[in-house]
Amino acid sequence: MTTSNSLVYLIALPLLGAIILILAGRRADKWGHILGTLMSASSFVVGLYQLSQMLGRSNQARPVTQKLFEWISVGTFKVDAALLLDQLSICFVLLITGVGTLIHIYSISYMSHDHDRRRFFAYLNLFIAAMLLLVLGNSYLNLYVGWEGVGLASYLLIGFWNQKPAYATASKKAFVMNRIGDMGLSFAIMIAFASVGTVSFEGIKEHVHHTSTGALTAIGIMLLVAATGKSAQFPLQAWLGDAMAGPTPVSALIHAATMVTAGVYLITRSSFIFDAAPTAQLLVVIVGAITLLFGALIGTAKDDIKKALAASTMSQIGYMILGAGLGPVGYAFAIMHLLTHGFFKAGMFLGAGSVMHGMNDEVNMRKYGALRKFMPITFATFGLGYLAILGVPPFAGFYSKDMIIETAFNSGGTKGIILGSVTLLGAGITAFYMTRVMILTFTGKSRWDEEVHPHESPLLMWLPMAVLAIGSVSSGFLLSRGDALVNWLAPLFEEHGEHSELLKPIVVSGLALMMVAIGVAIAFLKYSRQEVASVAPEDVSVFTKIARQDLMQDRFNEAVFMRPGQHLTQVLVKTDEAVIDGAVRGVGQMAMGSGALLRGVQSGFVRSYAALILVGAVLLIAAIWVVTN
Amino acid sequence: MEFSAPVLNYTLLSPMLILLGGALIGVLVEAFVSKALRPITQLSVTLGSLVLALVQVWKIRNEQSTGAAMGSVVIDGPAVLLQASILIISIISVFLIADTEQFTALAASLPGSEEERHALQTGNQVTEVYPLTLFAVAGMLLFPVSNDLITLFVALEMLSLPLYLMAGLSRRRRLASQESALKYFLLGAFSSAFFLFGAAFLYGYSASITFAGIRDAVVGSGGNDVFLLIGIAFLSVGLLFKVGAVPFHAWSPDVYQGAPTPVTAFMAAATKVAAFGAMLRIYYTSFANAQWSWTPMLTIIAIITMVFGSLVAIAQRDVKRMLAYSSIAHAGFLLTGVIALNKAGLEASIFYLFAYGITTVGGFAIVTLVRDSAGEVTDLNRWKGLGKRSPWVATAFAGFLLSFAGIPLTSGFIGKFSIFSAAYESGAKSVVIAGVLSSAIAAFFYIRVIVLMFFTDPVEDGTSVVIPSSLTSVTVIFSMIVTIALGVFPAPVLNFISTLATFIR
Amino acid sequence: MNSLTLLMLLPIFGSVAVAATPKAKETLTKQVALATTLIVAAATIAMAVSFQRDNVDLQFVEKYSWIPTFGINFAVGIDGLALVLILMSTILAPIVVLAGWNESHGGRWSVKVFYILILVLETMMIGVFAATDVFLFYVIFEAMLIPVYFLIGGYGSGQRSAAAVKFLIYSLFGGLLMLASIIALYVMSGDQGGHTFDLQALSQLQMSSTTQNFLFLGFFIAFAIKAPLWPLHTWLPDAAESATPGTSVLLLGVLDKVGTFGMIRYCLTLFPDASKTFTPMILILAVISIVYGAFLAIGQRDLKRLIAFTSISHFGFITMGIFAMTSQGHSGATLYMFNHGFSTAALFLVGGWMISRRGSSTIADFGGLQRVTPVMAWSFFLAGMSSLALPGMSSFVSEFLVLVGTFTRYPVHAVIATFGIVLAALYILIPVQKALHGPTTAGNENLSDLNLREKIAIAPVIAIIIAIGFYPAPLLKVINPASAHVIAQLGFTDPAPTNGDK
Amino acid sequence: MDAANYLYLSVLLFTIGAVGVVVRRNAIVVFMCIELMLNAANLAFVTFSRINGDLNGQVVAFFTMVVAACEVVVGLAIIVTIYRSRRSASVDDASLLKR
Repeated sequence: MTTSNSLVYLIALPLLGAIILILAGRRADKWGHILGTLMSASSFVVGLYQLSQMLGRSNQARPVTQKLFEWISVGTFKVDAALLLDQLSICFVLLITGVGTLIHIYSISYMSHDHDRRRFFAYLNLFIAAMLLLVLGNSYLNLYVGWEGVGLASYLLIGFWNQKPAYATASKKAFVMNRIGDMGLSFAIMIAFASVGTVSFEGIKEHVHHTSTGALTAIGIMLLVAATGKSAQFPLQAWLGDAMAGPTPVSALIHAATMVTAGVYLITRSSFIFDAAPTAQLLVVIVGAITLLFGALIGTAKDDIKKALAASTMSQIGYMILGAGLGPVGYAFAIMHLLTHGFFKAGMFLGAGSVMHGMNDEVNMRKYGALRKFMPITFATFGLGYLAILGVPPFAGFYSKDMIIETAFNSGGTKGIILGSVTLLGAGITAFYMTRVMILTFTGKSRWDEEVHPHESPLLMWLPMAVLAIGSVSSGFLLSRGDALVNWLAPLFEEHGEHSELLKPIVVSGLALMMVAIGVAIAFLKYSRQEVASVAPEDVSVFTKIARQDLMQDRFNEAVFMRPGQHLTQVLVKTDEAVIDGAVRGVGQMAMGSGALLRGVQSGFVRSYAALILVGAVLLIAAIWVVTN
Repeated sequence: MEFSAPVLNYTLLSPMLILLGGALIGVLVEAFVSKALRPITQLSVTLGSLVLALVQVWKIRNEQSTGAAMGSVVIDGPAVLLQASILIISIISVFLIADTEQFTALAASLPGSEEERHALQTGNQVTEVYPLTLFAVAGMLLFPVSNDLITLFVALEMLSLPLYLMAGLSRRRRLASQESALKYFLLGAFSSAFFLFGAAFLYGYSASITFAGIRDAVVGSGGNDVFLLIGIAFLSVGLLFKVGAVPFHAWSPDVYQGAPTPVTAFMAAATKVAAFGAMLRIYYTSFANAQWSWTPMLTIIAIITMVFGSLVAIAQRDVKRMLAYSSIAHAGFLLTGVIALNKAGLEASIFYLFAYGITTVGGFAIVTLVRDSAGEVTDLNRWKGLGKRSPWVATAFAGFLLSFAGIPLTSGFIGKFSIFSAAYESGAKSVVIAGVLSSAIAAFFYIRVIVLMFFTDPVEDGTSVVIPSSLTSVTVIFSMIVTIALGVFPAPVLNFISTLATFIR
Repeated sequence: MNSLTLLMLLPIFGSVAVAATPKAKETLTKQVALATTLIVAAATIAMAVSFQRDNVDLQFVEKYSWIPTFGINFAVGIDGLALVLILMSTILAPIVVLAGWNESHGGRWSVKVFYILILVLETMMIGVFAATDVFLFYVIFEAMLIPVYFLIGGYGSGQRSAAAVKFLIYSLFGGLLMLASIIALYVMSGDQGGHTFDLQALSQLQMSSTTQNFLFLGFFIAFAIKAPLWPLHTWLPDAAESATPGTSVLLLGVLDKVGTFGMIRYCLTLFPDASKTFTPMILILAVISIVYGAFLAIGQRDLKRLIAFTSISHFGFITMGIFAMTSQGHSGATLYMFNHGFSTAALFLVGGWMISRRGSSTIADFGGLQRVTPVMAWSFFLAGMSSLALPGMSSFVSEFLVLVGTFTRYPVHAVIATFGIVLAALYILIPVQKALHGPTTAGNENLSDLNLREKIAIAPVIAIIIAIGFYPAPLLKVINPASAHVIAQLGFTDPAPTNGDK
Repeated sequence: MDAANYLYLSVLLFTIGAVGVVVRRNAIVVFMCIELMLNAANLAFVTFSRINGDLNGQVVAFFTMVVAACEVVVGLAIIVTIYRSRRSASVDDASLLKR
């Protein structure tokens, strides 16, 4: 395999930025954001350079590695700190650094009034570095470092304004739920080592054919658990909505475009395991299907623009997971949707940020309305993203999402019909809630308070939005032209045989568009034809109430895990005090008590002492008598 | 009937003879020397005799003879070691006894009487404690070297009788002091009656009053076993009484508390050496082959003694009583050395006795220093914050306590280790385990005193530490040095003991 | 520097020098103490450099006859395991001195006494890991309780004397059980060719399995109290709550390691069969410790107690790694000991600074520190991240090695233990949120941030944590041969990968 | 007469003495009981001397008498002192020191 010495710069540059910005402290306030942006941008340039190198090589010679040093080596457990850049990771590298840089630029302006902007850029750079490590690590353990690293960065960024207790709690929740997923990854690595004897991608791939299906299934399921944590998939989805506490650029970068898609990366990267473990693969599909509906349903009831978008993200990643679970045929489409989603969702989040920026950080869409006039550029870019997510041809989503729906239908049998229907239904609901967002935000009458003066955002903010909007429009077409991405990734995945074609592509597209049209129409009927209350109505159906509460996810978690956990903790604390330490103290008190009791023997009367001697003497005789006879 | 003159080896007997001579001179001094010179003269005579005796012991250290007094006294390695230990302990105890503040001016006067006050005011201090001490020490020297029942009994009384009197000599709290003397005397006499009765049965069993004769009878299973068993049991009562083993311990807390502290120090340390010395000799030589009969009994007593002593010590509020119960616990540990019945056990016991004796004197020396206007303060609650008031005294006491507790790098640890390993070697595992557990209990109350001294704020109640006299300082410093030295570099002493510690028969 | 004895003497010389400083010049006293610990640290590092990594035999061996009557020698020597722990101890010492520059002021006694105790303790810390004579080990093992006892009782806070007594009694109890076992070993050595306490010789003793089991327990209980393992842990929170932060660092960071160190060096070496017999039980205790300690940590309101309970959880990991009997588990456990020293040091030292500034150790009294004292908050946060074994921090490497090493032989234990990492996130993030995040609590607005001295003290700790997290190889190369040696002596080989059973 | 009978007598006397020590309150009487025990032992010695045909037992008896006399001296001194202080010879009154 080709080796390279320059892979490390991809990570080192943003990492260096983060370190400098953190250590320099307030001294760096003046130039910190510039440095951060430059570091991200230069990493992007390195990424482009790597891409150009890669394009110049033959298909098989494209992956490059770089061994940095021997990281952990104990017995047969040998893990190098080594990087692997192949056709899959380069996609991510460019997405991360590209979108990342745009968001850095956006943030310069967005965060300009924040006292701690430098710190924000430090975290962003840290995130970029960790995310790059995640996609560049050549083994699961290296990936794990990045995996938890992005969790840390995400924690820091969600809690960037942690002086608000709710935000601090949100960041903690995100970290803890992520850790549950991380535990899955730990298990996967342990099982891999115990059954295969190595944890590198290549090593496992080599041995996969003579590894038991049971082990592979276990690894696969554990990887899926990891993916559900990081990618906010069912059942570990509950943190994502709260994660919107972070500054909007963070939501755009981490909780829409990149980090949350790490689960998709993980499953795709582990294709060789899932391909050999059908049960695990089936679970992947099921998780994806559930989540895509789950997120979509939540999205219909959210009044907070960011939470609505977050629900949408969850749902869209559900599509990707589902796609990745469909096996060799689906990986490329999952990645394609991941990339297009990265553009349009990041764009929309930045748009939302732009709206908030002009609306004194108001996030409630019921307090918006008619912003089209005041923020034309935001409206335009957001609108393009909207069209992309709906899957209206020829926008990006049309290419990527339709491919997943089509693959789902074609996956065969009842499974195919169910999955296809779910994805179609999801598309319809997506259309509904996204249209709702558009209507509530940009059209209709203004519902904002008097002191609010909406205005368009400055250049540094709208420029990245514009660039992303271009991506939303064109990326799908570019990536699918001549199956560009599919062919690019093909060497990484197993060959897949011809699939039965249940429905023709054109039929699928037609059905999808029909669903979209229905969704849009319902939204129009519901929100455009009648006045929207600036306060959320209370007299709504049970379903709406449940959807508003995120389908009871938090209530469920609280009732099933948190409260019993807290109760258990309290019980254990009391037990430790009363029973365990109590036993120890009891022994002490017993000693003291018996001491006090035995003290009574010493009555002070000489005759009782004499009696004691006499009894002692008699007992001695008796004892000797007993012993000798 | 022919009467042959007894052949006495005066060199071998000289340590005891010197002491007895010194004691007699002391009696004369009491009668003829003016009251101003009396204390210093007595002290000089006493110390002079003790040191001289020690020198004599050193000179005869390589002698091995049963012929010192026609077979009644045996001088061998253990004898030398024990006598030397007793003498060293006595010397540093006498430094404490030299503090006349502790002793009543006129023991015969009524407590609180005009007579007593007058004697105090005129400085008419009676100093009979010195000759009494010498008599007692002479008895103690004789006790572990006795080689027949008569000598053993006489030595027992010789060491006991002066001690009974000495216990009643306290200047403060005279009623308690006299009470302790009475208790000590009555119980001591009571137990010596058992002792003597046991001796009679041993004589009945073996037809011999010499240890060698008893041993021969035991080896040859000569006589009536019932006599032997009654003999061993009752003789043991007397010995166990002296060492303070449960249930024959009851006198010791009361006497330790009531007696003048210097006497307590002397008694606690030196008597223990002498009594265990005699016990070791008789069990290791005469009774060794009847091991089957007495080992279980001693094992049970040892276990009860250490556990009882440790437990009750926890509940004590008076430092002297606490040390008394601690000494009971230590008697239990020392009994394991008797049970061991091997050379290692003998060596360990001798080392332990010496180390423990020195530490004990040091500990009581500290007790004499803590006083208020009415004399010594032994209530532990009033020792609070001693570390703040007089850090050095408190530190020294803490050092002694840690040694009692058997913390490494103190002599107590080496002693405990060696004695337990000897017992384990002989198969007495249960005693070792009980010993280890009661050490843990015991640690608790030693540490509690350290807490009181160092970690509790002082209460202003007039308790203070007097500036130690130079003699007391010598005692404390010497004890401290020995305690630490034997903990850190015990090798020379252990070697010395090892080369000497073999009983001759 | 290649004499362990000299290394042990250095702090003693230092304490003499400290004692000689005039009472009025407290700063001089502190400087002398700091200089001493720095010299010792430098000497140890020099020693580590000349250590032959691939040699599994003891190195720097010295042997002087001490108590020939009992066959006791002053025998020292180190292998990779001991070297790593000595290194940790001597590096922590100057940090503790520097970090706790003012810790000695609230005490019952003078500043001098404080540093004399610390320096004497340092001597013993080196000795306890270096000893190759069981008796010598025991002596130091017990004797080192005394300085700690006085450090807690004399310079601590709150219920310091009760905590000190509890600590001492607990430890003495364990120590005495060990003494019983040591006596038995000694006696057996006498029966089998001459009294000795030489570890090597004792490991060759023949004994019945019953005997071995009992003697093993004597040692193990002592070590389990020290370590501390559930359910013998209740002294630790009290002690840690009362002790000064510096003392806590030495107590949890170094002294408690003697427990886990002893399990490897003594339990496994002397009683291989009994170790195997008790492994299932010990593993269960270890797993309980991991989960239990974590839950208890979550439930604490007091910052110091919380840290203590996290340590109980961590010691569970170490114990599990040791008894997993795989090279990964073993090396991981050893590395864990090293790493835990630093991560606990960071937590306690920063926590201590927070507490001394606020005048309270109740977590709820803090709040919003990140805005008031950013550097302190960052330090605490990083320490916390190390404690929850975030990848990139040193603890991750060791924790993961332990888990992987355990999993290959005892998957169920490893799986349950892994849940500990979720709990770890909770027990760190809850105090982080309460203390560092949220609005600034009334009374905290004017807290001062870390001063230069404190920054200098904490910087190397964090640097080591991160450096070892990314590049543990230097340590692992020292540890691996030692671990492999122990595993091999016990007759274990790492389980082979189970592939191929298709 | 069978020498064993003297032994029984001796045991009986010893027991009487021992029980007397325990049950009597007057210090002098207690002391006399102890003397009785010593003499019981003496009787045993003499009897054994007779049984064993060995004179040593009788020698012991003489020693015992002397020792007992010494004991009387010391004992009476103590008892008298305490009687003078307390105006009571009851051993039960002297119980300041306890527990």
